[in-house]
Amino acid sequence: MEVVKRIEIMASSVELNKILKALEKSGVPGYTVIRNVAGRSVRGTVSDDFSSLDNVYVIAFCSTEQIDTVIENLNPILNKFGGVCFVSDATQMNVVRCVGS
Amino acid sequence: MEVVKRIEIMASSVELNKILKALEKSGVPGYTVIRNVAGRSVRGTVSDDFSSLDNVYVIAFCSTEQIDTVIENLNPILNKFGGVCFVSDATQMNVVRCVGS
Amino acid sequence: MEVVKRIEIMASSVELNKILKALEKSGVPGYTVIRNVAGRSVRGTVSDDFSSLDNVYVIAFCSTEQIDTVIENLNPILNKFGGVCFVSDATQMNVVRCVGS
Amino acid sequence: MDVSLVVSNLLNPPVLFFFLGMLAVFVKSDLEIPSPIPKLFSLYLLIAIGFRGGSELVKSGITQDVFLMIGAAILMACVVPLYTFFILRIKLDPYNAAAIAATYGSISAVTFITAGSFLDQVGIASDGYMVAALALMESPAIVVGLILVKVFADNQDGQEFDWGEILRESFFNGSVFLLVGSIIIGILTGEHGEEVLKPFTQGLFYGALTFFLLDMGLVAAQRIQDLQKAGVFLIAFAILIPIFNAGVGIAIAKLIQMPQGNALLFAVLCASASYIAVPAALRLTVPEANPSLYISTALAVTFPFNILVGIPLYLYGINLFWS
Amino acid sequence: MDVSLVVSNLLNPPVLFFFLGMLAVFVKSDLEIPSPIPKLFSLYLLIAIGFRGGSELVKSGITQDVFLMIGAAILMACVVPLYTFFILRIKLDPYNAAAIAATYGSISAVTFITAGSFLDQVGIASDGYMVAALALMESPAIVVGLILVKVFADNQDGQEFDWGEILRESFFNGSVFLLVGSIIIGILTGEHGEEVLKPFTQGLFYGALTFFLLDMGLVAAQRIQDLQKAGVFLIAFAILIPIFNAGVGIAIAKLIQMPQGNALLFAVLCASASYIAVPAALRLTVPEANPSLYISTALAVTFPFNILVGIPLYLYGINLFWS
Amino acid sequence: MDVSLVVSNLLNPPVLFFFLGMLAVFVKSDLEIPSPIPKLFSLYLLIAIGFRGGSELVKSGITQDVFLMIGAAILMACVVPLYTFFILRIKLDPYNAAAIAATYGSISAVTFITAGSFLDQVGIASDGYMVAALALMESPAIVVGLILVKVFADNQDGQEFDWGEILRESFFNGSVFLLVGSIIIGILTGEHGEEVLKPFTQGLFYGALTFFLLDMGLVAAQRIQDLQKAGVFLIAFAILIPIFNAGVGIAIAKLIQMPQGNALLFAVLCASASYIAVPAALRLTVPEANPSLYISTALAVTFPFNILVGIPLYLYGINLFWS
Ligand SMILES: Nc1ncnc2c1ncn2[C@@H]1O[C@H](COP(=O)(O)O)[C@@H](O)[C@H]1O
Ligand SMILES: Nc1ncnc2c1ncn2[C@@H]1O[C@H](COP(=O)(O)O)[C@@H](O)[C@H]1O
Ligand SMILES: Nc1ncnc2c1ncn2[C@@H]1O[C@H](COP(=O)(O)O)[C@@H](O)[C@H]1O
Ligand code: NA
Ligand code: NA
Ligand code: NA
Repeated sequence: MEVVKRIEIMASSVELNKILKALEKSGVPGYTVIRNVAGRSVRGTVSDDFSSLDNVYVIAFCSTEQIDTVIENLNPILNKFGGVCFVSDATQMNVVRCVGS
Repeated sequence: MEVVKRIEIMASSVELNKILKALEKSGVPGYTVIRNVAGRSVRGTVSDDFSSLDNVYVIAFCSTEQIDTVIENLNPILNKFGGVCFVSDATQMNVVRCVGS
Repeated sequence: MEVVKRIEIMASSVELNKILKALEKSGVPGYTVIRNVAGRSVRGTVSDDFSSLDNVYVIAFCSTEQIDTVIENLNPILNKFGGVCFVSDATQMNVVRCVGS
Repeated sequence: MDVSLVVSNLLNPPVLFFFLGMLAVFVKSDLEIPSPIPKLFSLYLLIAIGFRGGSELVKSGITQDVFLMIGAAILMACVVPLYTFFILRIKLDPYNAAAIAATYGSISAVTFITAGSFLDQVGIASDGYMVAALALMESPAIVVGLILVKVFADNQDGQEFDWGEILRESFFNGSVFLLVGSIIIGILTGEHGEEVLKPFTQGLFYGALTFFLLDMGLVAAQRIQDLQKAGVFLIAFAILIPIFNAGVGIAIAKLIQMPQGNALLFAVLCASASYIAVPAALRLTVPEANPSLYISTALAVTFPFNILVGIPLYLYGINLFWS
Repeated sequence: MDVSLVVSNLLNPPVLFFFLGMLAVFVKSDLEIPSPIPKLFSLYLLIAIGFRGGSELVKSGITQDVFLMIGAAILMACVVPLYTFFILRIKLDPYNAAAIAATYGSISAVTFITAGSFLDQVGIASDGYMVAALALMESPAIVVGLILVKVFADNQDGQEFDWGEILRESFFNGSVFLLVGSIIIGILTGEHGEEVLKPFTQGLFYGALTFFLLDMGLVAAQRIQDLQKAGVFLIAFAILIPIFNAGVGIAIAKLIQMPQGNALLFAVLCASASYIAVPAALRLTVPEANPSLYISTALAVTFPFNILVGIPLYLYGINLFWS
Repeated sequence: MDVSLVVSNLLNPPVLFFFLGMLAVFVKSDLEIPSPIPKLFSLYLLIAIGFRGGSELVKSGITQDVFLMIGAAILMACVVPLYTFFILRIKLDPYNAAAIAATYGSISAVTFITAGSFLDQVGIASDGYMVAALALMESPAIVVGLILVKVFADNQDGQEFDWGEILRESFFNGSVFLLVGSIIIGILTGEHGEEVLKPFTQGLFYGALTFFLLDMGLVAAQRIQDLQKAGVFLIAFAILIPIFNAGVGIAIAKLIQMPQGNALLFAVLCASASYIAVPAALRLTVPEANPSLYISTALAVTFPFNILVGIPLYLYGINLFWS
């Protein structure tokens, strides 16, 4: 069981590409994207009516060393286009995959 | 990086409005809603077949001071209509938004 | 407020049945399933195009004692078919349900 | 009972697709119709049936027959939950009894539509205005059920119902609202509107029904495992009460001299139970009742029973009486 | 103004379903059309309208009339955001002014389609090639809006626009791309293609429009609460500017001698504002502007206004001028 | 090769929409068809093609021609994975070789349907019962592929296959189950059923195919980047093997004297590879194989190749032989 960091990002779906690029640039080993989420912040409700304007919820687990780079890369995007990012602690189950790669 | 609390609620979608009202009343700065989730508790499977009866998954990050109020407001709803609520620790990335507000 | 463990699993949707069986065998008190999530790991993007090959995201909260059994039961599945599993800490809100059971 | 009726009913594509859906679950196929596709078809069916009903109400006008039919519909919607409640109290607590009673007092639009397609198949006419009965019978049972809870359950926590919310859940829930709205739009736009929407509301009708019943088969079969919790009493209830309700409905239909096609539709409304709108309302208003009881009886027993056996059976009974 | 025009417009099933959707929100019904069902119908409408437009462009050929119409369309798409920008600057900062100006310079395909169905209803012909104007007027306003931002906003952080991204967002966004693509495919496959897809692109057309407008009613009504933030100035803007733009459009249409049906469609394009493609592009390119301002004015005020009042009003004006 | 055949194929709206989808990805448009809309159309196509096939099987009866065709179909479904396996072993390990072999032994329903629409376009008749071949050729290749794994891969962890699960995945997977079920329902309900569902299963057919191919274009183009991993060998395989398989299919079709239309459909079944059902089954049964190899070759190379070049090419070949 390895100690890792859990990054959660909620943002408008129009930012998704930029966010994923930032994550990849930071070298995170993977991410999961949930689309079509609705949300509200102090800045107003984003209803899930028009798919082009709804929110996405991105989860990425990365090593504790990577977390600063990730935040550095995400910061300008969230600052400019909105969205929030939270970090918490987790441990990763060790998996020795036999699956095709 | 600010220390915050992460609240997760899983409940039947018919309760969503009541849950969101409770969150807003408690002053949480935002929340994210994922609809159409399936789930199972000791009380039985809720399949995702009829949209009026499936589950929702609500995530809200709030300050450590707010957490007691949130739980107080959620308690009667979850007690009456079912659903579960979990709390954990997280830190929030500081965002200085330029986006339109 | 009871201390619990939060288990998160991201995997291909074809594994869902096996994963849920493993969770139930381990005696977890419940779980929540989010379908149609997209994701990427070092092993390649799984786009959400064909529903038979997209990912699922499973969340289960269980007691600290159960966690070892859960991991033991999940391990062979994730090793064989792919997918990742992360564990973190949380506390559960006490709910005394009056709902029909 | 006339075998040819059963066969006619069975050889209807939508009914066979219902079977196919059930079979898929039994043989553990991974066939699934992901949400919200079923929702699309259920919205479609409500719009199409309501709109056509409205167009035909314009043609027929509000005659005495229509009035009698409406009276009969409201009567049955209020009376059925009352007597079923007392039958259910034999074995169940007041909350579950009231919830199930409300479910059976209300109706299933898809059962009604399937009965309509069966009438088409066997060549018996029915009046489009019967859709008004469909719309009127969905809601009252919810209110009656809640009154039963209020009167017969000892209100431990002394809470009051929020009647505003209850009436909104009953009369403005999505299906009732869309159905009534479509009927009114059908009335307002009349012949021209019918013309314009014909390929949509009529051309696609059986296709959408087919798709929806395929999904219903999947869902009903998945619910069958819940029936263990229901027990023998409830399963017997879920088969016998529809027959009884249909019988009462047929007697009333005979009394007010409905033509045979309308009588079948009315009997089917009385016999069917709600598995969408009413359960959603009950989740909020009677949370003490167990949803798996009222959903699984309505969906996994009564619905298939009506689709497969009930509809031809009720027509057989009507043919006996009317001839 | 001719009352019968308003009535004709209202008794159109799609328009009534728009009302029904709004009403559902006002009475707090839980009616909803879960995503991505509305997306299905919006994709369908773009394909159907584009494909039919293409087929008819083949039949008519690229005549002088078509050329004049195209010129008028591009002119209005560029000029409208310019003058609306300066009107909006009275009360708003340059970012929000440019964003709203871009929204009103662009168009709403569904308003266009509803106007087409209104023309059908009142029996006035229009040319299929008008769909080319629809396609051409969607994008230029985005680019004009961004140039306005560049010129009039003091660029605090000295950032440069990524023009590659902007042009891609403007001209290759999903709706423009699908519409233009469908037009081209309609042209290429000609009569045979039209024949093959007829039951799909024509039979279902009004049904899909009905469904989509039902959803638009729900969405527009939900947006109404955002209007508080917009204030009286913006609400007045969202009603008066469409009338003014339609007036300019009608004058140009008269000048280049468009037939009445085409003139109405052109006026409606000028009067309508984009609430899908342009807002999505603006979120990325002018993040400083507040989306709830430009979306809610376009969606909760201008769209219903055009659907309910604007379309018959503009036709009334055209009838005056042309006779 | 006859240019007019290629042109006829290209000027088919569904094929052009496939192109349009690919183009959208290449120009980085944000056009997307969100799930589960593509699933809706794929379910629809399976129901429609199966149901029509069943109706026509009733009309034609189970003649000797049908028997021969069925034999040929099963033969090819079993033989193709065998010889492709050994070709693939030149470069690949047994797991990947067996998985890809299974993919190419099975079929693509949409390629089959597109070939049918091409035959319509060029005015060549084909028999509805060919859909039986479609149904029969989907599953056997999966089983053959697994036997190849069992025989040729050194089973390091000594695990046994769960044959129950494998047969269920092969023969009861969603697409096979729905297709076979629809064929049977088509047979059972015969002419009356066909009548009732006609506007649905026939009217909408090309529209649904158009929508689905648009999505396939998007998906196939997205998969193209995966081809780097596949390498030149696999890309060449994904173009040459379909031609070879089609050739074998044509030879057999000539041998058993199929009419030209049927021969094309049979050749296309032989030439096509599965990208939905088989990959889903392989993910569970041969997890050692890399999905991006077998999906991307089938979807990003073979599927577009067949749709654009293969279908007219195979018909050209058939025309040569048959005349
Ligand atoms: N405190 C929060 N907890 C959970 N989700 C949030 C929170 N704040 C914002 N969000 C999500 O992030 C989205 C964008 O936030 P914003 O950019 O602040 O409008 C919102 O629509 C919510 O879905
Ligand atoms: N231990 C758990 N872990 C994750 N999700 C849960 C858990 N318990 C309950 N849930 C979710 O909460 C929903 C409602 O729970 P309940 O009210 O207990 O039936 C379930 O359907 C699950 O989706
Ligand atoms: N580090 C990670 N953070 C979040 N999600 C991940 C991570 N790694 C893998 N995943 C998810 O797990 C899925 C399967 O992973 P894999 O089996 O490694 O391909 C991916 O498609 C992602 O959705
Ligand atoms: Na009833
Ligand atoms: Na405009
Ligand atoms: Na093949």
